[in-house]
Amino acid sequence: MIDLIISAVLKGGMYILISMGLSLVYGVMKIPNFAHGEFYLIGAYCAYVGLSMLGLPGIVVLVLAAVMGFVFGAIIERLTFNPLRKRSKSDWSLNTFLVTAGISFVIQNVAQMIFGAEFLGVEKIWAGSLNIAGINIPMDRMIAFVVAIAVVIFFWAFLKKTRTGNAITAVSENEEGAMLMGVQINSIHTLTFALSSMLAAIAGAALISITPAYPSMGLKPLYAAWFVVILVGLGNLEATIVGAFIVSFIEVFATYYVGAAWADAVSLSVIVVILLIKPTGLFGKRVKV
Amino acid sequence: MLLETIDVEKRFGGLVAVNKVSLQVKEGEIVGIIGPNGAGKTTFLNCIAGFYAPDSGKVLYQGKDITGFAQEKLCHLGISRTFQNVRGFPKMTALENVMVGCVFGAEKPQGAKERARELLDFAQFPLPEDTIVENLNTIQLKRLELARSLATNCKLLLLDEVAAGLTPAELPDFIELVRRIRDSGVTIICIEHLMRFITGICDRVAVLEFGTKIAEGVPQEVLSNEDVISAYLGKTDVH
Amino acid sequence: MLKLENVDAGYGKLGILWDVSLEVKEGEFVALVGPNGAGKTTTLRAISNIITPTKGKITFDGKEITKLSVQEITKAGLSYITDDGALFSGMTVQQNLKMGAYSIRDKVQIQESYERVLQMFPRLKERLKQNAGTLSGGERKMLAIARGLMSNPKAMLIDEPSLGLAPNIVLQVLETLKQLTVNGVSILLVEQNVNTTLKVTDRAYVLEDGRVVLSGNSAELLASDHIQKAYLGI
Amino acid sequence: MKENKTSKFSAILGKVGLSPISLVAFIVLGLSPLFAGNEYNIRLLLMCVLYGTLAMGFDLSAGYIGVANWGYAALMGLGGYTSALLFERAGMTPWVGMILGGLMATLAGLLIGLLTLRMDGMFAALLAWFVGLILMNAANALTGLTRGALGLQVQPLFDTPWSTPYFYVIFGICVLTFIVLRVIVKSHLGLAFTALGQDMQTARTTGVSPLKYRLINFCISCFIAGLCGGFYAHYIGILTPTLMATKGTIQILVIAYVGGRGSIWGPLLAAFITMPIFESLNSLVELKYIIYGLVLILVMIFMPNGIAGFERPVKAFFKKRLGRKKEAAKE
Amino acid sequence: TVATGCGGGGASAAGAEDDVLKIAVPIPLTGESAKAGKELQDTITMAFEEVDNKVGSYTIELDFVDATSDADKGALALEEGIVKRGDEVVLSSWNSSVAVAMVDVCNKYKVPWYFSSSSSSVINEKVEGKENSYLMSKIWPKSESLAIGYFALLQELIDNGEWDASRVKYAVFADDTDFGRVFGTTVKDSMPAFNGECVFEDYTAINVTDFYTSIAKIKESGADLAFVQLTNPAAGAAFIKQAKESNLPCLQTSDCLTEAANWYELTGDAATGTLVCRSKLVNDRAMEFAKAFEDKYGYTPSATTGGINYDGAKFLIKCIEECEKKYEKVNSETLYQFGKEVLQTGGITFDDSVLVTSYEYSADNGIDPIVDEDHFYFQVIQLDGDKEVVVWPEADREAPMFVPDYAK
Ligand SMILES: Nc1ncnc2c1ncn2[C@@H]1O[C@H](COP(=O)(O)OP(=O)(O)OP(=O)(O)O)[C@@H](O)[C@H]1O
Ligand SMILES: Nc1ncnc2c1ncn2[C@@H]1O[C@H](COP(=O)(O)OP(=O)(O)OP(=O)(O)O)[C@@H](O)[C@H]1O
Ligand SMILES: [Mg+2]
Ligand SMILES: [Mg+2]
Repeated sequence: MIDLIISAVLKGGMYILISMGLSLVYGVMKIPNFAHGEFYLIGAYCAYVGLSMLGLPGIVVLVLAAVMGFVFGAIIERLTFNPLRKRSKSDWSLNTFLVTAGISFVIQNVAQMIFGAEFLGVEKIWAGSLNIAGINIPMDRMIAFVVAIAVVIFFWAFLKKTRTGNAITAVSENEEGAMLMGVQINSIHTLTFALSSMLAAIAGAALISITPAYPSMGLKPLYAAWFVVILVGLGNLEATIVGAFIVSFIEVFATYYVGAAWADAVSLSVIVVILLIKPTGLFGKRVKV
Repeated sequence: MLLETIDVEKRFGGLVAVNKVSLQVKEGEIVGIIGPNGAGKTTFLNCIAGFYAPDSGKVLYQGKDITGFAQEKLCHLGISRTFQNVRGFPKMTALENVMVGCVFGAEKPQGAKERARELLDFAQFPLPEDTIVENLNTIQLKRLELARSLATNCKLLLLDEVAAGLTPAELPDFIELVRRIRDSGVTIICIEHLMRFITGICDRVAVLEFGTKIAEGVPQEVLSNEDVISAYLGKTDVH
Repeated sequence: MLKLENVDAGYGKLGILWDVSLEVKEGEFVALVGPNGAGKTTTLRAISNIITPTKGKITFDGKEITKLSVQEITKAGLSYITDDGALFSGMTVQQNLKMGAYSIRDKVQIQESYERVLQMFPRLKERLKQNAGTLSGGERKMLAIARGLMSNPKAMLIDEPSLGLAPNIVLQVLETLKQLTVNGVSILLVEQNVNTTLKVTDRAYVLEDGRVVLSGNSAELLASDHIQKAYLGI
Repeated sequence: MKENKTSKFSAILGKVGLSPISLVAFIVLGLSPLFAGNEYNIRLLLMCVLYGTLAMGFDLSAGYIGVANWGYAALMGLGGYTSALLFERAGMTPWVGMILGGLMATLAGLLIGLLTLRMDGMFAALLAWFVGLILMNAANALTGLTRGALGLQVQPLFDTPWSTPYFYVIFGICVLTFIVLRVIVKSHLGLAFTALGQDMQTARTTGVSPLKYRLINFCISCFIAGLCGGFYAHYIGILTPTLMATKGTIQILVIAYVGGRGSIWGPLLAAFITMPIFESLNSLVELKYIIYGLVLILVMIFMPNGIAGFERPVKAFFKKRLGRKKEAAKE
Repeated sequence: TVATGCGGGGASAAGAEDDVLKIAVPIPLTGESAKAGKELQDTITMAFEEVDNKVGSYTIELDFVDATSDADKGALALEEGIVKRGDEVVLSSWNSSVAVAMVDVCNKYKVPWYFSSSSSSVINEKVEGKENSYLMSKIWPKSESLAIGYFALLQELIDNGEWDASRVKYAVFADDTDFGRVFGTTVKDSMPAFNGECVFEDYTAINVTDFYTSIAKIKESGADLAFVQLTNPAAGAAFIKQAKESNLPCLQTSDCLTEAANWYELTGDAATGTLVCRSKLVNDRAMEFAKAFEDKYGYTPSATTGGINYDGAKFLIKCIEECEKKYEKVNSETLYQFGKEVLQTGGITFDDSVLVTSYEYSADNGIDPIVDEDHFYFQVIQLDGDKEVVVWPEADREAPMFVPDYAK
């Protein structure tokens, strides 16, 4: 039992990292990002190149992946959503969804062109393992978890405590209002998307020893992130932390008690049932008329 | 008695937004609700209109308990409302907006178009019927919203600050419109901060402060009530 | 302080404003009145460049701002309080106020304005931790005005501040604004409440169908035939 | 006099949801196998009609009540499996099986509708996706029934391997779908759908029950998915759960969006434009998907209203021209 | 009818260009199986380049058709090749469900299909017992027949006293794919011979890489043997590493692992002791192939993707030569006849294989090659450090199998 719990907690840490970015981009920019998994992919390829080809130390690789995720995110935002926003804002969520689907196609297939359809991974980043309550936890997973939590705390403090962080939240609430307060909307959008990509890329890099890099690797984390985000309510950032753990626990226990073959169906059904009882998501807000 | 609320209460966390408010509305009346900002007027209206379920108390309509009914059901029973910040179906034409009310509110699909046209006329909607609603200004939207509400064949109409934003010159016209609506057999409860509107049209007013009803009666009397003046009107009447 | 010269503006191909010229001098309290749909809001939007004028020139504080972005105009010291408030519904009252001072970096100054606006609207003080989206209509209006004041603007554009406010508050708000102008802030006020507005402001413009049809001293305008008939219904 | 006649004709056509242009288009399409040149082209046309029909069904939800049903491919698969299993287990003829497949998908639609009735569009879309994933997982895991990933052999509809008879079946389905959907969206039902899609809150206070109309909408839309799924199964001859994967939905969604939401005809037309172009890029391999992705991005940025977005300007243009001509004639 | 009038391009156009033979190769060049597709493309290209794309008096033109992983897309793409480019024979393939849809296309145009490498039994069901099927043969037998090595090996271990005959609790854990499901059934069909008791059976979605929970469950079940079959090497490697971390005390199999050329990079020593039922490229002929391939394309071919399809291509070349000798003409028609009369009756065999002893078909065995130690079999390999050691069959054995400490 204790090993299951540890397993779920470790998994939950990663889910926070991935779903936080997704939730942020939806909350601030109202973009249902279908390409979020592709930034996870970028992180993983960076880690592979850094560790395996350049022989860089683990921590440098994580930073490298974060930077690459950020830069790619920023460039993509500037090239796609920025012009789209200038041209038309009607049906925004639906239109941007398709744009992200396009981005996903492009990144996946470019990755395949460059790296081939190989599975590129490393055995481990950090040697050794930790023994907690009689359970062996390899260093990699432990560090990945610690990194996830640290990044999330940092990110959290950034959003809540800094001027720019507040501006991001403000833009998500009312763009015109934020503009009138002197917030550079475009930069905030770019920053938001870049940060979100960065979080996903860090996750991808931190997990390279568990999931090797390959072109269609983004799908699984994308799904997981969406489950979390929907469960807690769209664009509700605080709650993604709780949601990530709920989803990881549901998954682990569904796999344990029902079996891997039915794991998806069971965990999704549980989420659906929760949503039935609380249609706006666990922590969804209702705005006044 | 068309509508009766008995000790309706609504809390948000620790805040009691509506505190045991009882109100009786007779058929054909226009009842005004006034009170300082944040007194709980909108919340009270929301409790009647089914947007919130009251935490305690009852809402009776035509003697029937309708507490916590869904909005669409209340609409079919004949209760219609407008929103404090005006809403509509932005991508549809004005006529279609009203037709939705005819077809689904009144459940009379036949001749919906003709009836919708009549109502647009009745509400003196000033633009062509095929105008897309997105670009209307406030007063046009308000007229449209009234037409849509009427299209549902309502017996009770809840108005949340419909006259806000009108110039004093535009007001008489609007008051006239509301009066005509009443004359067509619709009972009205309205929230308003414009005293000219309240005195000009209401048969009775109720005053809320901090969620509690502090006065009720014919407008002239209530408005000269000392408590009401100090809590709400201030020294000079600005309107 | 603020000057519009022959400005045309509209939405897409649809023209709304035609050849609008007006001026607000330093410390002046100027009203812009007109019937519904005349283009008052559009004028304010054009000044703050939320919509870009198709013709004409706007200067503020001696600089041309016609081509500046919304943010730059705000930073230059022009604060625009929209009719719907443009509040951050999911943020608390306190956070909203803090965002109002976004363009100011001086912590002390922010704290000062913060205390000042709370004193102005005690109601908000009671609601500091409540989400703006759940405020009542009037409370929202107060928050919008308070937030607009947080940036210590040189000039303010205010759209229908009295809308939805209780009568006693209306007067209080207008008096507060008057006080601000005395302290040197220029205000361009859009109001439906013509009677009261013209009583407190210095000068006024009357906008009809997107054109300025009358302008002058407020007291004189209030007495004019046109205003009496068309706006006061007397 | 003559003008009168033509307008009367248009009016009758309008009653069945057709316009002169769409009538001609359908006649041309119906005759197309005669001059398609080769079997491959017929097959390609058939796929266009199939996906065009699916895209129309998708558009009924996405374009009107604002719920992009992300589980659409899964519902298509559900229809396919139902029909295939009914034949295998109960000997039910595929002709009836296809319709029962449609009804099965309708049932699933009912469930999704019930689940999502009070939620806004995005939420409902995602919940539909979840239901789709559950269905796909079930198809995978219920090996005793569906044979899971192994794949289920399906009885073909006709004895012949040639595509033409199949083409006419799906063509019939397509025309019927088009007519029914056009009639629906022009009717009061369409009004309710649009109202719900634009502002659910106002719609409710105006008496539109989200429950009832979302259910109706979902049921119709899902029926089309199920029916097409049944056809697909009996045409291709094999079913695997991968048919139900999200990428299938995206394919339909892309066609529907490129066509333009809320028009019905746009998505149908888009199938005939996008699919052949995409097929012709087959030899480019990965590059094909990169191009695909880029095109998708560009289309959404530069014509976010899709093909149907051109309707208004084009109509306005012709109106102007006609008006001018008439004036000239008068003078 | 209209349909036949405008169709049939493939078969009838054949006579026109006598000296060119176009071969359609429907493989997944995009999508999830693109990696396999790429390797198939390279090996097949290489096989034909080795004969300068000339067989007998024919110039060969290869037409690689992107079958992706979708039945409808694959069938449409193949049809395009046959109708528009006049492909006269089909070689190879990948996903079984796509192959099923493509069989109909071949039948329709009477284009024979040689050496499909779709393994699962749906494809056998589709054609066997049907007259006039144009799927002539598969290069992969049904995967049911392939796991024989494991059981032979287990028997051997028991006989040698290296394995306690009472330790027969086993777990089955595989992908929820055709491959995985068939594998599970095979194990469950074979283990009763050892009085085996299945204590755990589960199937997982294909892109999962977190197996801690399932491993915990296997551990609790008390299994001695874990039959694992995860097609995605990412998953296979993840399982091995996680099993090691969790100290799973089982002898494990993992069929996918050597498909990833860099498996040691992925798993490190964690895989030591694991058994893999896949042939390795061991003999001289195979080494020669592997070397040539690596020189040309810069990566190591995997035995059962590249190697086996290289064999298929070579065998096809042999068939075309023989066909020309026998019928003087090579086209869809003669190749079909050749397949029916010669190939399927065992009239031709191929033993220049890089992988197996020989490919031979027989009327009894349908379209599958004959599986036994003289014909087609997969070796069992045991991983040891970064080495792959053949431990079965005896004839190829490089070293005896060892039972790793953790499984004792
Ligand atoms: N969802 C909510 N959560 C918390 N507090 C709320 C919520 N809705 C309303 N309130 C509070 O309840 C009080 C009553 O609000 P209500 O909107 O009913 O006032 P009102 O009388 O309509 O005022 P106004 O005239 O300004 O519109 C207000 O102080 C408001 O802040
Ligand atoms: N976003 C928009 N797109 C197109 N037209 C608009 C838009 N916003 C406003 N209009 C139109 O511009 C005209 C002027 O509107 P504006 O809001 O400036 O009037 P106003 O004088 O502020 O009126 P009110 O007193 O109702 O606020 C109106 O006819 C309105 O319909
Ligand atoms: Mg209110
Ligand atoms: Mg305005």
